[in-house]
Amino acid sequence: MAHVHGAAEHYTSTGIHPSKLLMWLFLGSDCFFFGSLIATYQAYRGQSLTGPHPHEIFNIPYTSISAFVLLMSSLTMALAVNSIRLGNMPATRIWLLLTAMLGSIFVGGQVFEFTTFVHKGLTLEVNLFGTTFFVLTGFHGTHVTVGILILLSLLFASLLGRLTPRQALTVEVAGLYWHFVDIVWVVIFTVVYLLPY
Amino acid sequence: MARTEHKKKPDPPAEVGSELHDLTVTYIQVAVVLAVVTLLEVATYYVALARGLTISVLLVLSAIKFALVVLYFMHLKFDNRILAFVFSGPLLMMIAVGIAIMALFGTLLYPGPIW
Amino acid sequence: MATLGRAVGVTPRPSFWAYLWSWITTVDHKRIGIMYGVTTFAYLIIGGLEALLIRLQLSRPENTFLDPETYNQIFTTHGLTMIFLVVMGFNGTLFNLVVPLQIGARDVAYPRLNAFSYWMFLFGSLVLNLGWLWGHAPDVGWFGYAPLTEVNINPGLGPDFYVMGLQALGISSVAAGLNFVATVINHRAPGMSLFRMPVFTWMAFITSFLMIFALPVLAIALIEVMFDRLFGTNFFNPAAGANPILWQHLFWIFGHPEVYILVLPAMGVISEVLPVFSRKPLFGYPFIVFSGIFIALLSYGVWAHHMFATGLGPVANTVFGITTMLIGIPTGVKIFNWLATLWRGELKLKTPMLFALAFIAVFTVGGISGVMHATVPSDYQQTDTYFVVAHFHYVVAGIVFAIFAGIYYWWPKYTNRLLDEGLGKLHFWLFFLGFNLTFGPMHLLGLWGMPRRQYTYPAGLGWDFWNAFESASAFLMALGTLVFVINAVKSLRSGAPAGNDPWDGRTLEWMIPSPPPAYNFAEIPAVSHRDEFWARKYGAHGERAQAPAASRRPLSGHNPGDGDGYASDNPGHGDGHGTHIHLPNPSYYPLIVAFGIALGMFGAVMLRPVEVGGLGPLGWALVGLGALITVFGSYGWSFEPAG
Amino acid sequence: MIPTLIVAAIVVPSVPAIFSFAHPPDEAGALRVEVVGHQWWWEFRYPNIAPGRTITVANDLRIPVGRTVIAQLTSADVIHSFWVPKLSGKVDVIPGRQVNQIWFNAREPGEYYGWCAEFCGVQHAQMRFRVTAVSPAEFEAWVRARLSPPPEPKEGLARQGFELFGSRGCGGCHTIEGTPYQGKVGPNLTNIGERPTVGAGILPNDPDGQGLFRWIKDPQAVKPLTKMPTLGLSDDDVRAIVAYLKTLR
Repeated sequence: MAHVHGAAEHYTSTGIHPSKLLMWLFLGSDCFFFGSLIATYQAYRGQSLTGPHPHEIFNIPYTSISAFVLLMSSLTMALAVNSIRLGNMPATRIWLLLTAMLGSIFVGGQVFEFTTFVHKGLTLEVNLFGTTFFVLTGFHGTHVTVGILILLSLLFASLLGRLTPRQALTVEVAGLYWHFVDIVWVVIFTVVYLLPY
Repeated sequence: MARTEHKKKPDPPAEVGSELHDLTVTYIQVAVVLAVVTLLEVATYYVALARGLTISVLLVLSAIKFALVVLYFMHLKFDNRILAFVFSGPLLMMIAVGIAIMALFGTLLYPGPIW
Repeated sequence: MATLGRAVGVTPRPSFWAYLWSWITTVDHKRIGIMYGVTTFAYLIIGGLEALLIRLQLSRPENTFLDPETYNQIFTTHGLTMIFLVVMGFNGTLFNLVVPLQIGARDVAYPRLNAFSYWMFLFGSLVLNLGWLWGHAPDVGWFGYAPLTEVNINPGLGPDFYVMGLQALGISSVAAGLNFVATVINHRAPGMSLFRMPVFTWMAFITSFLMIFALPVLAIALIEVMFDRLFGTNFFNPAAGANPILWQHLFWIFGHPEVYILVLPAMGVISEVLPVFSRKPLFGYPFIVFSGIFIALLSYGVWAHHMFATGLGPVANTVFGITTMLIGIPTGVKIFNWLATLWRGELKLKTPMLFALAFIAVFTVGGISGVMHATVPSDYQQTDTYFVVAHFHYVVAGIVFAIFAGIYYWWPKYTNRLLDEGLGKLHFWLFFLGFNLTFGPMHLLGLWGMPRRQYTYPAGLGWDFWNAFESASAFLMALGTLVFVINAVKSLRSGAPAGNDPWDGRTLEWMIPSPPPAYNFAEIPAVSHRDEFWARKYGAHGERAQAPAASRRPLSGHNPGDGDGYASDNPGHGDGHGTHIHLPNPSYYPLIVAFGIALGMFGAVMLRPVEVGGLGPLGWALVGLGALITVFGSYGWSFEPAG
Repeated sequence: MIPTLIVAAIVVPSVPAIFSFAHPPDEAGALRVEVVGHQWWWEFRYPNIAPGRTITVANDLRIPVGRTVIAQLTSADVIHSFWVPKLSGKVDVIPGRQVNQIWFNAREPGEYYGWCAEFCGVQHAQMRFRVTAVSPAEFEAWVRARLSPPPEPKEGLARQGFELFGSRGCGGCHTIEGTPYQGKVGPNLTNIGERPTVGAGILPNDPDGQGLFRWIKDPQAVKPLTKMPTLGLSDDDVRAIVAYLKTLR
């Protein structure tokens, strides 16, 4: 239901466009979603009885690069929103494409990272760390993939000419979702990877 | 839940065509700051300071990144304050609940449950 | 359905299918509200029957009326049905039927999202109850404590239906919450500042916030159980060092805001009914609103009072004991304000008023018994006994009283028919007596140490008489509900015509004709007072109704005959002077997306191995199909012209 | 204002009470006991009651009067809750690493009713136990009796029962100290003869063995879906086993 359509402009008693309000509310509720996942991870931090422990598994340089990639995709997303507001459609399409590509690089990197972890013996079932880690990062990855789908459908819509500067708000709302997914990764990256065990 | 008490001045109308100023420069500056902070974070990871210090530095850095993205990229700084309440309210509440869970499970920065 | 539809002014179509299609694709908040109401009432009957079965099994010691497995399934589904499907269902009903009218809006902010919420609610309730067909309805208690839902302890399909059903209902509630917050923030009539809104809308507003922010925590807890059962993770697997108490924490972080989601709308109904029937403005409006906000904020800080006995240690117990006490204060403030509203009011004891007064009485008793086990030392004895069962039934049945008050109060607005007062009073007294005789003695049973959720109990402990007594009086409640059904059917067929304003109401919804036309307000009213309609009728400071009832035809709104109303649901040309109003197009995509998600959820249940009743790997086909339908529906939905 | 005052009046005295509940007054001289919750019966252990020796019993906790008893609570499967209404509040019995502690002190001798207070599955209703408080002297005698395992019957019905206990597979699940039967699945039956109840506190263990007979004959009828199967033994087989179990005192 995060799909927003360019609703016709109609009377609102506070002037905020309902789609933007809805997205911010949805992000607030997603805060609780990821908040409780991170709380579960924190509750079980360092309490795995057996199996590979975080310091044996993590490859910090690799993950910081993928974090950097996601951060930059936030930049390209912001530029996309900026250019559609200025009415420059070709630039918008380029930035949207770039954001989608950076996003898929991030997700691809995640999948690769997970396969190396599995080879190192960290699976979903092996211990508490594996369970909480994979579910947390897995759900974040799913959110990023849904974000990429939204971006591609926006791109597709603009190619069909159905996305005009008049619907700048739709891209901005999609941008809100994308930035939110990025800052969730900012928090996960710090809490899961960087904080000492 | 966060609620406003008084009526807001209406939000600036949709930007198309009205405030035609280009934010590219600010966005790039923000991105550069974000990149630098990320590098700092990874550096702190490698410089093994005292446990408490590392944790606080890392948390502060990630909070900076969080705030930067929310305020600038997500345009919250210039938008109606209702939106700010609607997002920051649950965020703070979740942080409080998260800290409570960690305290109850004893993993709040020191090992061993408190019960 | 048809009689209800005709009474609501829906002109019957030549073919039944076109008529049905108009209900399936409706995005009008009024018809969605009616569908919510009908579904919820069906589940009230089912939940009630389950309650009677439980009482029958407990009527005699060592009873073998139900075997333990069936008993566990029945008390679990009784809990789930009553909380998630009946009370939250009635919230959905009253929100849809009342909030847009009270704030002077044409419809909710997102009509199709509103339809999606209803269909997700319907399909979620089906997934939750499908267990009965597979022989394994959820049997882990309505809060399903952790290791009990682990796959090695409970291999049946019950917990899977529990997890997937609640996920779907969670999605429906979050969608409804988002929709109503956007509606209340953005679609208020001009001039209606936040402090001129009727209190029911305030409570709906706060409840929507609570719904949006509480349900994701439940979603996470359920995802963790699902992963534990389907993919062998060890979130709650003690062997891997996990602590099953984590489920209790996550569940009750959702759980307590959830019970305030249930009670706040009921408080809203009371704050609407009392002023109208004592012909006095609500006493202390800001107090009631702020105590509602305070309750909502604090509800996230009290969850561990359900867990005093799990050994959280004296520190945590004290903290949560105190916060639980604190949350009692705003409730106390509300009750004192209601009493002050009644003070020196010209009380007209019509049925809605009777139910409202019963709510105050019953809810206060429930509140006091609640405070009793907020003190930790006494909770060590009282938790998990019938005392707690008595406490929450007093509080929850208080809500049912408020719901019936809401039904009797708003029924004329939507059916242009008055519910018969005589039958109404019979229904009230039957229900009131039956309720108190059933749950009153339960306090005693609890204090005498009868543990909770036991399918039988030994004879000779002094409990036999009271259990039999309760079981008998439970039938009085059932009788009362039956009387209501008769009353409703009679009123639909031949009730006295109600007109626009049968109770001399105070809020906007009584200004428009009943049943309200598709476009609600011919022109959106400008609001300048808190009780706008009352101010228009008797002047801003008209405490009492000086002007005789006859001369108070405020608006030119004529009392339309049966013909007016929805006429056709297509946009552009409503009836009468609603010609220029633009109504959103009906759309079937909400139904498709809801069906897709529900099918995916059902597929996830079917992932369980074949010998347990699942389909094993074949389940992935269902999950994939569900996902495909959802994606197709979502794209259709977003690219559909908004009309 | 008024509700605030009421709440303050309630909260103030309750806080010190919470802390007083946490730790028993005479922690040093307390009798330490371990309680393990199983799905639908209770196991009680007296760890090193005598140097290097641990007594294991089931469904009947024997304690000396007037002496504080501290019980460490763990569970083998799901969350139960140890509750003896007359002695103390309830504390949950949690599987995994969290070991809860409860303490109580029986003032007068007698038999106290005990419940499982947290929903733990199909037979949660019939998972009861008894706490028998006896004078300290009797308790010492009971401990000494438990330390020496009951003699193996030589002849008569009890002997026949002893052999049937092995041949019918009862030994596979149950342990009787001093005999080859060391099954760990079901409760320890070493002192079954003197326990007040059978089947986790639901049937009276009367002198002439009616309760035992009914339980061994068809446990599924008494407690449907309990883990003990109905072996379909003939009446005299069951009578022999009952006779043997009666000798275990």
